Amino acid sequence: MTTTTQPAAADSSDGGPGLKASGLYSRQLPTYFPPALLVVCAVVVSGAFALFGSFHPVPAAILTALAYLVAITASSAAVENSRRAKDRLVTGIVYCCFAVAVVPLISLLSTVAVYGIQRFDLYFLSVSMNGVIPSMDAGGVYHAIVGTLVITGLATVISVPIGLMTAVYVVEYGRGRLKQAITFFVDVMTGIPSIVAGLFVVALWILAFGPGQTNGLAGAIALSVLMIPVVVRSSEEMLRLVPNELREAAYALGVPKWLTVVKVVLPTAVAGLTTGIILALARVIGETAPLILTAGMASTRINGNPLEGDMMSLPVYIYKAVRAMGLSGEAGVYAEERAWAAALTLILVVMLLFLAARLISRFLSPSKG
Amino acid sequence: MAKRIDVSDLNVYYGDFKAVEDVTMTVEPRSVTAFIGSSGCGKSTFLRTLNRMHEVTPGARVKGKVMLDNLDVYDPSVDPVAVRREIGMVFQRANPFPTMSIYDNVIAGAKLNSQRLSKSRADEIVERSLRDANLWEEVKDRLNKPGAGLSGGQQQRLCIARATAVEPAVLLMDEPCSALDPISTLAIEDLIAKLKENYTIVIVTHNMQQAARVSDRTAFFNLAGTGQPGRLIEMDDTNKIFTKPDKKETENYITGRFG
Amino acid sequence: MAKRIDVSDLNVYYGDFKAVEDVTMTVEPRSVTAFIGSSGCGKSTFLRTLNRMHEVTPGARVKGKVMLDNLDVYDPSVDPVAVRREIGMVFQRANPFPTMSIYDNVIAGAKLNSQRLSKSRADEIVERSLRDANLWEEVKDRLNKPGAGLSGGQQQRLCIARATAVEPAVLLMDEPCSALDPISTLAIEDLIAKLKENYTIVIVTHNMQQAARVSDRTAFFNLAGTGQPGRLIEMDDTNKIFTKPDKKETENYITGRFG
Amino acid sequence: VDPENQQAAGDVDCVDGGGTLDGAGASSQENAMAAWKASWEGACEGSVVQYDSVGSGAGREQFIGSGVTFAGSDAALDEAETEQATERCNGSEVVNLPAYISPIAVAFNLEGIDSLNLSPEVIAQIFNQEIDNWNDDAIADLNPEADLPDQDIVPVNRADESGTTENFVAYLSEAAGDAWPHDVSGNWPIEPVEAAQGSTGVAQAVESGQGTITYVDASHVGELGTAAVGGGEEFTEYSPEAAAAIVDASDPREANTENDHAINLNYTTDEAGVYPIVLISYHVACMEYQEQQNADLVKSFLSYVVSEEGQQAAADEAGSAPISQDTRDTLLGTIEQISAGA
Amino acid sequence: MTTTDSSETAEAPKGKRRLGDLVFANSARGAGLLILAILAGVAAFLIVQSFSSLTANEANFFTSSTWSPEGGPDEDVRFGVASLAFGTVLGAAIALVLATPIAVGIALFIVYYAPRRLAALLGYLVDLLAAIPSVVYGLWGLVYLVDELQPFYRLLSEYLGWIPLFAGPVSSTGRTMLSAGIVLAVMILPIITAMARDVFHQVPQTHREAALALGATRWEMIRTSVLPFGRPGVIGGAMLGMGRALGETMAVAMILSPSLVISPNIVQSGNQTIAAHIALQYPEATGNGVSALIAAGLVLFAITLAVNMAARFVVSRRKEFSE
Ligand SMILES: Nc1ncnc2c1ncn2[C@@H]1O[C@H](COP(=O)(O)OP(=O)(O)OP(=O)(O)O)[C@@H](O)[C@H]1O
Ligand SMILES: Nc1ncnc2c1ncn2[C@@H]1O[C@H](COP(=O)(O)OP(=O)(O)OP(=O)(O)O)[C@@H](O)[C@H]1O
Ligand SMILES: [Mg+2]
Ligand SMILES: [Mg+2]
Ligand SMILES: O=P([O-])([O-])[O-]
Repeated sequence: MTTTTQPAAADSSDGGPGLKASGLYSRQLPTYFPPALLVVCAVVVSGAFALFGSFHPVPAAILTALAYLVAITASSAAVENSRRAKDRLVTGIVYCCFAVAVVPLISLLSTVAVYGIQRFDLYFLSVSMNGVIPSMDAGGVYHAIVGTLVITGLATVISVPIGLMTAVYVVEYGRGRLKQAITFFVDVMTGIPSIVAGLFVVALWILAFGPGQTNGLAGAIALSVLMIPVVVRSSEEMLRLVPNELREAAYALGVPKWLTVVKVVLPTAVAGLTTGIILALARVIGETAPLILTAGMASTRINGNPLEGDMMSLPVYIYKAVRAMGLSGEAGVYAEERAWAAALTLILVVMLLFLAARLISRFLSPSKG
Repeated sequence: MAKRIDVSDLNVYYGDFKAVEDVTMTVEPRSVTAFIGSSGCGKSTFLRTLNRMHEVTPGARVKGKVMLDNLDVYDPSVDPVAVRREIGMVFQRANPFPTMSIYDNVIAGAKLNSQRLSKSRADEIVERSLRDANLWEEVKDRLNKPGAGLSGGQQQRLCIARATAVEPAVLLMDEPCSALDPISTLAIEDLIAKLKENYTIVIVTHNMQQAARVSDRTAFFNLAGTGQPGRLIEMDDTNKIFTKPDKKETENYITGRFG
Repeated sequence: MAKRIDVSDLNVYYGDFKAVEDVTMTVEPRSVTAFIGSSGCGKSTFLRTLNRMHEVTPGARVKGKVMLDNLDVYDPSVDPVAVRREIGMVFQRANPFPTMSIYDNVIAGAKLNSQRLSKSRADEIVERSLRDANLWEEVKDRLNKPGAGLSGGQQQRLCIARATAVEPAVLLMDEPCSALDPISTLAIEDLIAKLKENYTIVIVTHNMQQAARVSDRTAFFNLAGTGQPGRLIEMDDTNKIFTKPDKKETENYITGRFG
Repeated sequence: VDPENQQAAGDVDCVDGGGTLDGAGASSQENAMAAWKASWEGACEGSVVQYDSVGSGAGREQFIGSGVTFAGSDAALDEAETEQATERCNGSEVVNLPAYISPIAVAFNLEGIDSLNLSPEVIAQIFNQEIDNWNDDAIADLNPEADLPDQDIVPVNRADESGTTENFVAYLSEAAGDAWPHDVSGNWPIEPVEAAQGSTGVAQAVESGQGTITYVDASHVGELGTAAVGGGEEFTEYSPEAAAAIVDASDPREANTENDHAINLNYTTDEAGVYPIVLISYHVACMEYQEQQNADLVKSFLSYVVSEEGQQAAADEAGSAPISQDTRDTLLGTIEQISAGA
Repeated sequence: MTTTDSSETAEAPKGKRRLGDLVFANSARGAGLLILAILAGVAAFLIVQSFSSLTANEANFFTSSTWSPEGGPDEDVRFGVASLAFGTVLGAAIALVLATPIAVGIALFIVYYAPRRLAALLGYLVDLLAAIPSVVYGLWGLVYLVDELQPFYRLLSEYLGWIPLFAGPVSSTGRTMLSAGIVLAVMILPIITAMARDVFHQVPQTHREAALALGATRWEMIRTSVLPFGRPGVIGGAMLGMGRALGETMAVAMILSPSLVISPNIVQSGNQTIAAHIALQYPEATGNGVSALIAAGLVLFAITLAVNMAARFVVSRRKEFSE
């Protein structure tokens, strides 16, 4: 083994604290350097923009980020070494990704919160739109909350067993072509456009009950078509994570396969399964198009019966409000307020559902950790 | 309760690959039989065929006969689940059920099968099995804590307790000590010595000293060559194998200066 | 190229839990130092602090000093990346990069250090490292096959080759043979004997015989009690430790009839 | 608007015991329908009307398939549809009742300009992308007073198939002659410059763009500038009265049966004070229903819709033009006759 | 345990167990088959319903871009999906190109860069964002985003106009395919991020430590052990996201100023996606109109299928090396 290892060579070239370091002491940028550099970049870029008289936050931010990335890479390459420089560059990029993504997301959430809060109160949550005409400063979302809970609840009740059992089949039982076919077609099913799912159920309903028969159940079935593949996919991943050793441990105790699945595999995976179900729920709870087609958009009163007539849901409620938003005068203003407030309501409902799911999952896996 | 195992002309395949060839042997009841041999020669594979665990591996097949006393283990009318109840297994890596408490882990064999067990009977089984496994003293105060919170050696002993709680006739152990420190190893060896009073025990080990210490009979497996199936080279009383084996191959392996 | 390691008053914490207490020791260059001790006494933890790998574990902290020759490993201006390049590590479970071929696995570290590695130089490094690791003959015809396709022992040797390919000054090995059969173990012990001509080697093992066979010096760790931190009980020439250790504790541990 | 006012639904003929009346169709009526629904349901306890504003086409289809009891449609049922619907109506007559008239405004966003005079030809050329600058002579000649900017014209049209488009295009092809050589349908006939979904969408697009112009249901005009439309010297701003006037100036459709009141709009009328660009949305119903309850509910609801109160409520809410007394009388005459038969 | 005892335990419980296993295994298989049945149902529905318009169609369904499927007394039934298919793929491609790298970046940030608490919070936020209805995304895009983007498009066109994508003239309202693509990207970002985050979490500690022990920097560790391991999962997530982007209806319908042309220019209004087209046309469609829309739905379905197959192909090609 020679003394001229690569790191030593790299080090001596930048003339650091000498050979004694043999690559260990490398000159490093102080920890305050990156943030300071960022501030400098921001100031310089904004200054330049101001000079040319066209300051706009977005391009300024983009240029600042670019300038920062170039500067940090260059200074790191000069002071440290090329590998650190690359590391710093990637760190910068990762933070940028975060910023790039979080900014619109936060903007979205805060927009919803700020606009939504104007009409969001107990009254709004506790009344329906029954008897409310567009220009009235009245009405609320209660019926839509009920509808959303009933429809997505039904969809969950339909999809979770089917999806979970399919995942169990694929992971635990599946062999050969049928398994391949199912995994492949589940993938395909994830791509069914929501509107096509809606049209499909409408056709089904026309076959069964004649035209114009919209109700909550139809909506729930349309949502199930969208939800099932997501449940299957995520559950599949989670079941695969359960180590085989545990299955073998159960088999070795003379436990039949199905009990092994029910009592060992599923409980072990329960946290992951919950995440999957939450994602699936998230996928459908905001669906609009299929619900308009299947559950209708006429309902203004509270209807908790999924078999009986139109059922309003929060996304459709928002959609309707958005459509009325362009009305001149107060009607448009109220519609816009309702749209945002309902959006806020939906987000809060989702948050509560997520929380509940987490709690249930924690309850189901008591002795973990 | 201990039973004899008779294996005749057993061949094991993974798909088209023959992993073990023509093994014929008898495992005596109330004794410890050790399997030794180099890596990849099919010890684990062979061991798993004894309680039909190989069926869990996709593509694994068996040709030959395994008799448990008078019962043909591979008879189509025999339920593999019942076979595994009779022939328990302990794995190389401890695998307690992470979602269960220590108590539930021990009683898992009954519980997972939805057997109704009175509380007192269950308590009794748990205590006896844990005592057998030399773990009772260490865990009796935290039976309701998760099993995954134990140290490696404790987990391994917990798995042994779990296996003995269902009172199998035979206990198969695949390198149960390879991840353990000497003290835990010692505890498990003591346990094996004690268990053999009631069980038929088969143990796979890489540790020659261990084989010499714990086993009554030793089977030496080896590969016929790379890519070829493993075979049983020689099986005899442990003393004989470690002092004057019949085959040159065995002697070469045994007298390596390792341990 | 081999270097000395001086540890003084080292304490390691996981969050609030102190895992290792007050260790002071010197690891000599061009020699093999073995760490022995019961499970959970902090051998792995201590080993990982030597090349700052503990920093990877969230919550792990260190108090004390580690000198590599004249260099303070924990000096704020020292780059942990550079430290790890100087002090390589081999883990208990072989961990080749699953997405890379055997060749790429070996050259992975060297590639990081010098982006522009000529093909011939790379070939040279790969061959030398694999020969050092006693694996060349077995894999030279399938260097482009995935590393995960090798047997356990081969994978472990592949990882050793990968570690030596970057030519570190020190090589830390955490129970490198615990999953291996005697033949592979022998191969790795031979390898260690050979490597110590150029490297400083530290090896954690549960196998007393192995410690006795391969090491020049042995350090014995033990727990002060359950829930208490591990400590270095005694460190001395291997001969001395295994024949007449100073401490009663050491003797108790050594003379267990296990191995 | 004060909620209390809505209860002032005059004398509504309610159905004893109430019931649910299902309707579906044109989205143009959505807001008017909300007003009608609120008042009618308020006046008649136990009566419910469910109007799914799924679109005229879907509404007609559901009506034909017996999914709903009445439909709202921006176009009268054509021959084939009428034939199919007859079956659904117990073999009785199917009627189109023009009870919702809404002016279509030509709205634009030009700084400092609230109103412009535009002739049909100029409107056609603008939307045909032939006149592409606001200071074009053709516009300037019609508006000597206005200070027209040198700015590109961005015409915005509906991206969805719509009754508004159909009526607007029908107007252009009648009134603008050769300047608008395209077929009439609910889809915009040429490649758009800008397009948006729904009345709200186009209004929004016009508001957010510059130099934009569109045609939109008058209730969505908001702050935008609007065109006074006409030929020669006479230009008429849209207003409910001016819009309603065109219905009276038009002739019934030739294919109409006795009780059917579909209209052929006369866009080229010379009469003064007529705003010619309107959308007429029909209520489509049967003269005879199978069930008595349905017949009663339809009768009750539609009577309210065409009543003075009903029309005023729609005008307040959706900016529609109340129908004239003549029209009301005709329609009521028909609605009276709706009945149930075996 | 006596011999008789044992033969009893070997035989007796057999029937009972087999029943449990049989029921469970078959209901699992049944669920799988049900999925196939649903899918077959959807496919059959699409094919049957699109049949009448496709046979009446006088134009080439695949190459034409006109849309007058209802015909008339003296008018042919003519419609084709060329521009719609192009727009659909274009929109989803923009979304994917923008979202995937950023999602990987965020996932890396959450798993390897952010402080733990922040990371947990971010993970939760990301899940939450996956649930925001597309109408709200559409609303936000319409009310807020397009106005913000429009000046930026001007710059883009001014400086990068030589690229056909940005050639201009720039839409004066900002309601362009790029805007739609950006909103779609924001919509699918949470999905891809969630999947990527999960797989990155699962990269075995040993692989990461292997890289670090060789003296890899954080980025080098990610490059050598995290990204290769996570690749199939990220691709899977991207496909889920792509599926959603391809099928997204409301947001596109609200934001895009569509036209049925094939134009590579994404800062100009124009192009249209299949899903949005269906949403815009369906309410007023009758007869062949509906049938033609469903035929378009069939094409969308086929595109999704093709994309998924392509993804599987990419993932499986390197299977040999993925543990
Ligand atoms: N699931 C499997 N599919 C295909 N081949 C397998 C499988 N499991 C093991 N093998 C092969 O069968 C042979 C025997 O493997 P086995 O695990 O029985 O060896 P072993 O003697 O237990 O080795 P070790 O001492 O390393 O545990 C080996 O060549 C191995 O590669
Ligand atoms: N990541 C961690 N977080 C908290 N505690 C830890 C962590 N890793 C190890 N410990 C604790 O630190 C102590 C020392 O563990 P370590 O793994 O160093 O033991 P060891 O001597 O290597 O044991 P073995 O021989 O079983 O490998 C143990 O009590 C262990 O539970
Ligand atoms: Mg084995
Ligand atoms: Mg350790
Ligand atoms: O009322 P519209 O048909 O124009 O939406």
